[in-house]
Amino acid sequence: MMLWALILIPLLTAALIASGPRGAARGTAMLGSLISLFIAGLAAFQFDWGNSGAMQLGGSVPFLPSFGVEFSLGVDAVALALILLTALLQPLMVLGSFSAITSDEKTYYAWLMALMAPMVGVFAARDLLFFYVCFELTLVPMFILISLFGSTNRKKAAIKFFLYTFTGSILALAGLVYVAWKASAQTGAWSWDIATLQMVAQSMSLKEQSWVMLAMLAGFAVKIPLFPVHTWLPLAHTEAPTAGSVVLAGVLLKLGTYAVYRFVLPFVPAAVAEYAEAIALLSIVGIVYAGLICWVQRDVKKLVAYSSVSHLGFCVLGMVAINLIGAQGSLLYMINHGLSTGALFFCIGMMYERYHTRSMDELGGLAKKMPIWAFFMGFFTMASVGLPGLNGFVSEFMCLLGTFQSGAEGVGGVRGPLGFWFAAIAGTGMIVAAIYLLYMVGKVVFGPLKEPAGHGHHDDAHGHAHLPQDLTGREIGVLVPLAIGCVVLGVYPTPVLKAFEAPIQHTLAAYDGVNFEDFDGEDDDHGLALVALPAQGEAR
Amino acid sequence: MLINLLASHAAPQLHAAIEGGLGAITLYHYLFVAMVMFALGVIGFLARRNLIIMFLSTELMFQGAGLALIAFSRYHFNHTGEVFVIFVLTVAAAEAALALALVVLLFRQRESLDAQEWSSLQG
Amino acid sequence: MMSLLAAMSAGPDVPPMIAKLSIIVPEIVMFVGTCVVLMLGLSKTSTIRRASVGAAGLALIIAGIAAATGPQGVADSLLPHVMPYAKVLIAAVGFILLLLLTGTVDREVEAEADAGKPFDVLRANRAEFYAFFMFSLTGLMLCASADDLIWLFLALELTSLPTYVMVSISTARSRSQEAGVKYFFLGAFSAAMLLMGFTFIYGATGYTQLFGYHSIASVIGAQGSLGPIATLGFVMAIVGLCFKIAAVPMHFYTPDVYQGAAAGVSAMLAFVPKTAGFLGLMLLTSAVGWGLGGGYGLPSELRLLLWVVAALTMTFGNVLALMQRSVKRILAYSSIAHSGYMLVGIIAGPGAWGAGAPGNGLGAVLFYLMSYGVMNVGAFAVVASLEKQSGGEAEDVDDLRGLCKTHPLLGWIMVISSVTMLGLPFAIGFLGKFYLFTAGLRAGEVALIVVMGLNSAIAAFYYLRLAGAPLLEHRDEHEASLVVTAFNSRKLAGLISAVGVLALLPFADRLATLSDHAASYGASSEAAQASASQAEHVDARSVTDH
Amino acid sequence: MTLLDAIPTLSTLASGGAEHFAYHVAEAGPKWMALVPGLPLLGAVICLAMLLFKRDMGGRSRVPAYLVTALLGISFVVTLIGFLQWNHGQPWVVHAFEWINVAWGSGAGQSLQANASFYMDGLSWLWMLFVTGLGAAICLYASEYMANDKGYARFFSAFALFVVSMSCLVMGDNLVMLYLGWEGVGLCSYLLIGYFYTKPSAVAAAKKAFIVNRIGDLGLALGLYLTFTTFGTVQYDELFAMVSAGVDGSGHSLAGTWQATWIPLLLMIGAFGKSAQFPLYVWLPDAMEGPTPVSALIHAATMVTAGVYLIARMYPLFLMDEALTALHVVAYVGTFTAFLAATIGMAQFDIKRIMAYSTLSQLGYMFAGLGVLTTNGAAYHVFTHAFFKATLFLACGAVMHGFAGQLDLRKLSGLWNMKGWRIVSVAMLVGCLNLSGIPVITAGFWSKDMIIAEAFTTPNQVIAGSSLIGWVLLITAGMTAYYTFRVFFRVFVGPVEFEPGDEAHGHGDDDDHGHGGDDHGHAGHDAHGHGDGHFHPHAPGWAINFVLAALAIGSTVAILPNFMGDHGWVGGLLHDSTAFYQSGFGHHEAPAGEHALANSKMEVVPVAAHSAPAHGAPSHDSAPDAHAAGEVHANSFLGMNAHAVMYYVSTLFGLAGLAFAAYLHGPVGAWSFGIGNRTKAAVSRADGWKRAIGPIGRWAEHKWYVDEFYDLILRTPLRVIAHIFHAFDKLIIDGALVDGAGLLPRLLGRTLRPMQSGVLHGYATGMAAGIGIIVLIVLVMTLS
Repeated sequence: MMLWALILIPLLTAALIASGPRGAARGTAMLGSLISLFIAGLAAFQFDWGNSGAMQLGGSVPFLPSFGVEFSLGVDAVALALILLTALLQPLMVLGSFSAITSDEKTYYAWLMALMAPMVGVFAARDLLFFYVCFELTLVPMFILISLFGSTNRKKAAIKFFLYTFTGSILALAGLVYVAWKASAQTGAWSWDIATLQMVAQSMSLKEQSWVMLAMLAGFAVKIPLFPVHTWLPLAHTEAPTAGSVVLAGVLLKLGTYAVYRFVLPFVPAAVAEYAEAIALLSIVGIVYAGLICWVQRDVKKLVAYSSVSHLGFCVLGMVAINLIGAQGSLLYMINHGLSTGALFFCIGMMYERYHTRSMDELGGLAKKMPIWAFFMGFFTMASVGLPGLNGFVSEFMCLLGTFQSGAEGVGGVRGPLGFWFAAIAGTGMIVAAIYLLYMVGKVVFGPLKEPAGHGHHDDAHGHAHLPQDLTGREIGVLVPLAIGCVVLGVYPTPVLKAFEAPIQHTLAAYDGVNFEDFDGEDDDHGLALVALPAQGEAR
Repeated sequence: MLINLLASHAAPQLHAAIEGGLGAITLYHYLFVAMVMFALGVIGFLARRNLIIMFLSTELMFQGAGLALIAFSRYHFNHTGEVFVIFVLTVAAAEAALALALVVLLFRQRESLDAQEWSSLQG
Repeated sequence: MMSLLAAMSAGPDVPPMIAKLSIIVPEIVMFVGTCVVLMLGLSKTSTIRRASVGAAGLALIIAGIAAATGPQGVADSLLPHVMPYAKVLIAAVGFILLLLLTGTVDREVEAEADAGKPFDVLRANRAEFYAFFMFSLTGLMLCASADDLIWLFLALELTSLPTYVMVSISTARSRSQEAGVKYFFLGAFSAAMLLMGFTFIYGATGYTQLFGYHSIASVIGAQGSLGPIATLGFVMAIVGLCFKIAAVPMHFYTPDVYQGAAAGVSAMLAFVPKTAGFLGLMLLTSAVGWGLGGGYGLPSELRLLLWVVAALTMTFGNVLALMQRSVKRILAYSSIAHSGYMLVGIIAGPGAWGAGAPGNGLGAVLFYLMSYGVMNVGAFAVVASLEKQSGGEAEDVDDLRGLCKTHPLLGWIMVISSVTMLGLPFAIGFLGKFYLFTAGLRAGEVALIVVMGLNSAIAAFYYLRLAGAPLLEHRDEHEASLVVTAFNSRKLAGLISAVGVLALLPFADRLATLSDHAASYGASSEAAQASASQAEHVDARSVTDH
Repeated sequence: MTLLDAIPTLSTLASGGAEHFAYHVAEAGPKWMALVPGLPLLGAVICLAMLLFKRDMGGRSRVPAYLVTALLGISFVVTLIGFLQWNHGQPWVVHAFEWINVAWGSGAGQSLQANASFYMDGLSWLWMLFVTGLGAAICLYASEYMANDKGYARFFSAFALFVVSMSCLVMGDNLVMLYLGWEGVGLCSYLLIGYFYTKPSAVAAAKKAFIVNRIGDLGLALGLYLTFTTFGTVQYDELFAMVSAGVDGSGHSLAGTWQATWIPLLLMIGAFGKSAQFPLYVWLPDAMEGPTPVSALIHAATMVTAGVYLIARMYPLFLMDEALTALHVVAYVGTFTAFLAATIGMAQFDIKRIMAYSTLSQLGYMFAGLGVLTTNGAAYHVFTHAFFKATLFLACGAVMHGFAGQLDLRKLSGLWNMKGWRIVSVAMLVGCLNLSGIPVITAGFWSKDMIIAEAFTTPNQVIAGSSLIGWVLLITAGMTAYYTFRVFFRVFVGPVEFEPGDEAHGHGDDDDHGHGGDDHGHAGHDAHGHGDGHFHPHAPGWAINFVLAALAIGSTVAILPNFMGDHGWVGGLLHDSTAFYQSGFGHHEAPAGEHALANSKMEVVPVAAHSAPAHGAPSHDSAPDAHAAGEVHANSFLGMNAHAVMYYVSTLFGLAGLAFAAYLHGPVGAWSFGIGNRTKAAVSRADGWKRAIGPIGRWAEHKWYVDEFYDLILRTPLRVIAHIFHAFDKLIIDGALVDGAGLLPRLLGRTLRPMQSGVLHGYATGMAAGIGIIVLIVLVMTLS
């Protein structure tokens, strides 16, 4: 019920905004998003955390019974955590847009609210097609937000964003439908229930699994984005309005990693085991490559955008390590990256509202003018760098440890495809991250004060934003929850980690029969012995 | 050339027909004529620029098909093909009426029946 | 239902001829309606003349009801249930098209008549126009009823011939005549091809009857293969039908004709001949059956032919649409592309008897025809409703800019229509594509599905332009604003289309089930059934075979 | 716990030879130990809150300073109380809360537990005592020093946070906590070096420090990962239980495994980064851009010794390796760093930089000490160094504070004789004496000796070339005395003469700096000498003087621990810690008091060469046979017992250096023992010498161009690669591939478009051709 409410309330709010008066738009959006947050909190309250691996709070409505399609919802701890992240970011995005959006507010807030519904849908879906539909539907509001409220190059960015991800996800659909067809051939009836399909998919031959994995990755890797299919992201980030960038970094990219976690890992274990090294290699290349590119950016926002590519490389790396620590780190990374990078985009947006530029050539030493802003910027940068005590560290640490452990014939019975060198090379990403993020902070926050020419009289130059020098209470209010999140998850991640344990164990159970050493490439066209899956918990 | 191909390699019953003999004129001959008519129609349609000639070429194609229908009808010893031909003739007549009306309309506009004149819509 | 079917076709007291007639009741209604329209249009009284549209609409409604309540199947057909579905669909879409076609012709004549001049019957052609429209739809319904090559040929010609006239007279501009001449001549050329194909089929089998005890299907079934002559016949027939559905290599006329004709007529061209072509294709391929080709589908020659044609058609349509500025040309090319998608369903075939919707390719085609018929009208309705102040249609994409602000209704119709055709999830267009996806994969056509997916992505680009121009862009200040035509029924048609694509969603499952049922294959022929189920066993080719 | 149960407790000592760490099961310590990091954390948060909510009165409120000082003081007291309550020999484990805790099974090693827990043994106590104690003292100093800086609250917030991080580093009961503190101190170092954030050089230095440290951190992280995969745990008590038993997490022997070699090597890289050892030392001199209290506490006394702490803490792991590969590297690198830094230090003019290089050099000593197997010497040197180097830095800071940021030893002279500068001068003298290792009266002498002597004692077969290490260290000791007293002679004695510095050098917010603000305008041109300028140096106030005095006394008092207990107080603490290692080559790390006694016992002790690491493991019996020598002899210094003679030898070197300094830089008069001749601040005999040695002096002054070299081989290529990647991303991936793929349909469309010529015949031909091709293909297929 509550999951339905989380999908419907944003839509309802969007409709209300669209039909209401212009002045009420942001208030309505705020109210709607707060209600959503409340309901998400309520859902978290109702969720049985002791049984976090089971799908809970579910419910389904038949949609295409003849196709076996249901609108079926349910969350385990992982999905719920990501929904909570979404619900947390939503009011902040609304709040953060108050001064940035001064024209056409109805359209803006309506689409911003409408965006939330499919995002929640993706995380809550237990039906493959419903998942896919929500996955695609996130494109529309984002496309509109970028093309209407973006900066100069917005059209191109929006089109590229849409087409790139759309193309990928159609291929992913082909892969998913293939699995569904396989299932229908086995069971005699079409079903899109993820748990059912998972079992069938695992029994496919390695060759089939590989193709299905390729198709799925074609869709999901673009969304993540994994090197080399990442180039839409910097463009979209740079052109999107602040809230758009925040939601893009905060949630939309997570759709990709979540999909990898939910579909690629448990559906095609043999193929993942076979190609984990290749995927890991791409991730690592992305980590270092994108990191170095960050270092030569002139546009702050683009820098942070590329840093997302680098960061999510860690996320994928942890996932293909195929062990608990790596997966834990990876899932935690999703949330952490949403908090810290989302917050960085907020900070950059606030700076942009004041100076109307994001060029590092024109800005410098803003700490002198905006100390509070500088504090938050520095804080979130450090969270992003992966400083222990803040959230980024725990996840990055665990991703790398998982990667390392994956190939080590160490204690604890952990096997996996990766190993020392993967961790070591990916670890250089830590250094690179420090290089580019400190480079940014050193340029923009610290150093001698530098403001764009003609900035002095900004009140008459830019009629709309009469913003004080430093952050307003509202802006601080946007950043503080994120900062608290960063600290809490950095200092006390245990509850989250504990909650993720059971769902990850479910997922990794698919690998119980996989012999990582055997997959050398030539000998095996054999299907995996169908591993008895732990029963997915029933919805209640 | 299609016809030759067909004739030399075609289905067994055609061979049977040829060898069994329907007299001097076999199905093959009828079909050959029909194909020639059809091919001439195609060639005429492609080669000529006068709209009326082009239309007549399509008529030739129709009639080629008609001839083949009758030949097959005879070969199969049923009347279906012949019935078909009657309908085809009707359709051809309707098309002719339409074509003539169209040609008149066009001639009024451009004083020419050159098909190349009509190429403003493109891309 | 089966008992009804039995009663209608083989009841002892009903003479066979009458039983046959009972299945073409909708066509008869249409024909009667056509005659009435013809006569009403010649009246001196303007009210009565106007009533001709009403009469046409009434005829469509009655025909639709007759189709819905009439016999639900024909015993000796391999596609026994296709008729009611197709005819109701034709009547429904026809009705929307009728709304869209109002005011297409005779505007000067009527204006003069209103101004007090005497009505000049010779110059008026409204009656003919609607009558031709009705004839065309009658032909289309006859295609659905066809069980014989002769019947099919005549029905196809009856569908096509009136449209040649409609294109030519749809506007007074020479572009319409150019469109007409291209359409007619190439149409005649392709009709000759079709006829030649039918001739060869007849020559190879000795029958023109498609299904039944003595029929093409039974001969092919008995032979177990097509043989060269029949193959040639089917190839030529299919190629001839490609003209109707605007598929490569017979697609060339499409953009020119769509652009030259009035928008309403273009909308009609996008639906009527296409439906006729697909019904014809379904009948022909059903006669061949999906059990011959190496055991898993159409005979390899036909499968290859359709495969290549499908891939080329969608690709050509989409890449050429990318280059266009004219909305009508974009829609024309997109119409080509949609034909390509639907061919996937034909290739996939019906699947196992009673296997259910997702695997039934023919059902997917019918479903897609339905969704395309509904969503396509919207886009054309917007173009039909707008005129430039200087006269002429506002057909450039740039003319649509800011439409959601200036003319919200039309703007949103355009947006919804484009987004639906784009195949964005939950729109009916997505479900159509999804149905084709599942059916195609069921048949193992993975590569074709991938081609189709990539094409959908290419298509997204121009649909985004169509949707983005009204929604996201602004009209320049100095540009002259557009005028909305006086014909509110055109807007109504657009509205029905836009609302339809949304309103059909809750019924999507019912519609899919209906489509599946309508396309259920091989009900009467034990042999065909057996071959079809045999096909189902082996058509589960894995992806590795490609 | 299952892990511990699985491991038999083995006897910790082999029959003969080296003693090393004995594993003791930890007992639960009192929870209030969490106050040690907790209180400074509270302080940091309060300061931060004041900053954010603008309650620091525009930076003029003194509350942050006193608050943090008080909290650090309490923290110190808590540490002290804890220490006094601590039962020697048994470590405390204080569990605060769960931090990272995941498990994928219940078997051995099937969980990752890294809790916020503290592990207190002798090593931790030692470090914590001087971290909190010095922290409190320096904080007090800073309360005056940093007064009138706008970022007062910011400074103390970061300062307190530093103590928190350092506490986590030292007290953490697992490697992840150590890593937390490790990076935490790195952050604080970054924040504090970059404290004057408007100054580009400070920002650059801060960045450099952080990034260079990160390189080390990667090593540490990998070492941690390898430790985890090898032992299945990162918690000290479990880890050391296994190491002392000589087994890894699955019970296999560690002997000869690659992990035994690589874990220490990787950890060592981390230690090199944090403790600024070659080649990762380049950040430390630049770090002097930070305020002086920061340099004193972080970049001299505490943080930079974290590397020493790490190696000492992990000493059992370092000893796992039979060949002691990592310890070799540690010894060589430490020695080289000591020497290299001394050469650079001799050629610098900025007194704070000289102190920075001396820190590097002394850190080198500590590492060399660790490398030559005297953890005791290293730790004791850390302890004494913390005091005297803090004293030196704070004295330098007082000078800098008083002379508007002047640090050039050529522009200052005769502070001893200036009013109000006596305490500073005395403190400086005490510091210099300590650093130079002037015998008997300085703690630095005793601690440094321990290392040098051990270098000569440790057999070459165990640490190859240990004698060479000893010689280099000796020479370096002489150089140290030289450059130390070079500073003292030039700045503190001689004629009173000064030139104020550029205020901004010390205090970035020049507009906010109250002192000397009015003088600043003239400072540039007329402030030669004390008489004619408008510049009035202000002598330090009570807080600075008090702290300096206390530290100077502390540095001297630090001699005492050397004479407490068997191995000195520090040795005693180490004995109860994982760092404990005493070679069988001679028990002569012993304090001087026992030295003569020990000396008499000096004899050849047979020890299997391999035995150092793996005594506990009984499976190694066969190993000695592998070594033909079979026995290893303790080394000696020129045939004499190193521990006995080293006092005299190093005294000789130290005094030689001092005398040389006096000769080159000493002023006329008693202060240079009658050999100096300097009469002006700027000129000394050394200038002539510098000319004599030609370019070498210039190279040394330019730090051997190492920074430039790094720029050339690392930064520049990396930057070029980054640009190439950027271009590649833009042009190839996005341009050619993505946009190209996007263009493909358009290109296809453009190619196909001419077919839509609008000409009827063209269409007809197209159709006919299409049909022809299709029919042909089908016919060929059918007939073939």
